Amino acid sequence: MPEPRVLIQEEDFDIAAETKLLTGENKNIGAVVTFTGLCRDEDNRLSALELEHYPGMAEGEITRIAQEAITRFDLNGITAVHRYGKINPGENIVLVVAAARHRQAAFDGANFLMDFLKTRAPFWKKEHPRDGSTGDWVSAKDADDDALSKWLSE
Amino acid sequence: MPEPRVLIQEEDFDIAAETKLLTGENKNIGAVVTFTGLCRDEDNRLSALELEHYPGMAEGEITRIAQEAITRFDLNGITAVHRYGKINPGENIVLVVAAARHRQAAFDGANFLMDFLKTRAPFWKKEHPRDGSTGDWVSAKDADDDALSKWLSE
Amino acid sequence: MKLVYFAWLRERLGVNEEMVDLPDDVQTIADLFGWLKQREEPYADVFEASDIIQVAIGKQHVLDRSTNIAGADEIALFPPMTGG
Amino acid sequence: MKLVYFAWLRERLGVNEEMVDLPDDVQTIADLFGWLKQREEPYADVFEASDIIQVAIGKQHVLDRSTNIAGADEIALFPPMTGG
Repeated sequence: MPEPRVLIQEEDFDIAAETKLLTGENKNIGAVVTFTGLCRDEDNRLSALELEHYPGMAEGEITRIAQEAITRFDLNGITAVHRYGKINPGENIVLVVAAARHRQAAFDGANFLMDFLKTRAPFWKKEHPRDGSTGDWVSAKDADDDALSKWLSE
Repeated sequence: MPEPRVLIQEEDFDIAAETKLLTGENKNIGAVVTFTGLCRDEDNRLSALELEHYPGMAEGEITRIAQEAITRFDLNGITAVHRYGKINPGENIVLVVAAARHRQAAFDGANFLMDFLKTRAPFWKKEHPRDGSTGDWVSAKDADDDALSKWLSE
Repeated sequence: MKLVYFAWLRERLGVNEEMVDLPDDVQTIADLFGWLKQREEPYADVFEASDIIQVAIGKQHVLDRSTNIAGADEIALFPPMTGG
Repeated sequence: MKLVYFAWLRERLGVNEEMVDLPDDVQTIADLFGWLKQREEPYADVFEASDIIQVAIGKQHVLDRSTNIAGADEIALFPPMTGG
């Protein structure tokens, strides 16, 4: 069974390079889905997001969930890259790349991993408002718990 | 409302360039999903796929479905590129890029467009077997009709 | 009226497209299939299983076989699509 | 035992991590929260609403508050995660 590639890093990632690394010369891959999460400025309200993480636990949790995605959707491979540190609007935060023989498995694999990342990966986001005020920590959303539950009930 | 970008072409596409073109400088995009469909060699059985299409109708149908995806999922934008001609195993066939504020809309937009492309875009695939025999035309799959019906019943 | 064919229809008929003069009583898609079926081989053979053959009128996919084809410039006939 | 804090817990407590000697009767996660709550401010205040605070033992997320913490080297306390 393929091993997931999981990177927790401060620097940006290269989607094309990660995709190439994942698919390689495998000619039985029929579908590749990439998900890129970007920092929004929330209608010009934010100057940046600060991402804090729990080193070690972040790699461990994401790897465990990525392995589950491979098994569950019979993926040819999956990659997850999650950035930490200060990230400006328009910049990348997270990347998931899933490869499979058929399209729905690739979509589901990437979607599943993203839903778990939202509520199970030990990252926390703090807003830096443009007006210079002290920003708040982003609250967890009920919608994200709901998104997770769709995979748990299956 | 954003207009979809739809390309029907013989040459390959550049996922990174298409993504950049779609997102541009829009800092309210939080999620980008790309789907790439590739030619499989079916465990080394095929030397190529030949894709025939109906010019004019292909652009028209894909544009219409892409517009529906934008409306239905409130996308910031969507791009579809579909190749025709002879395509070798490992090469790209189709690309969909969907951008949205939130992740599920981007996933759903790309998934919706792909499900429609499978059964509503006027393309036909002929197999070129490695053993030099005359290949068959790929049959439409019931599974693809089923995939479509999930969007129609909602 | 121009008829255009794709994929295995094109191959088995041996034509990409052709101009046809339809009799006055060919009014609908169903009538068109009836007319094609009574033509010489390979038409009769190819259009025997006409229920799986798809139709586009003016590059728009049309499912309803009672659709009127009068005035259409171009009608395309093809197997179920396998895009993506 | 090492306690580590993240996000607004870290900010409000003013510490990233600390070594603590727990009394013998602190056996479970629930006990740990009870003990933290009775410490001087800002602990009492921060851990008042302890039901939303999440726990990892040895970098594994643990939901069951009756889980035994004996022998743990590192326990992390943090708000609900907002990854992705």
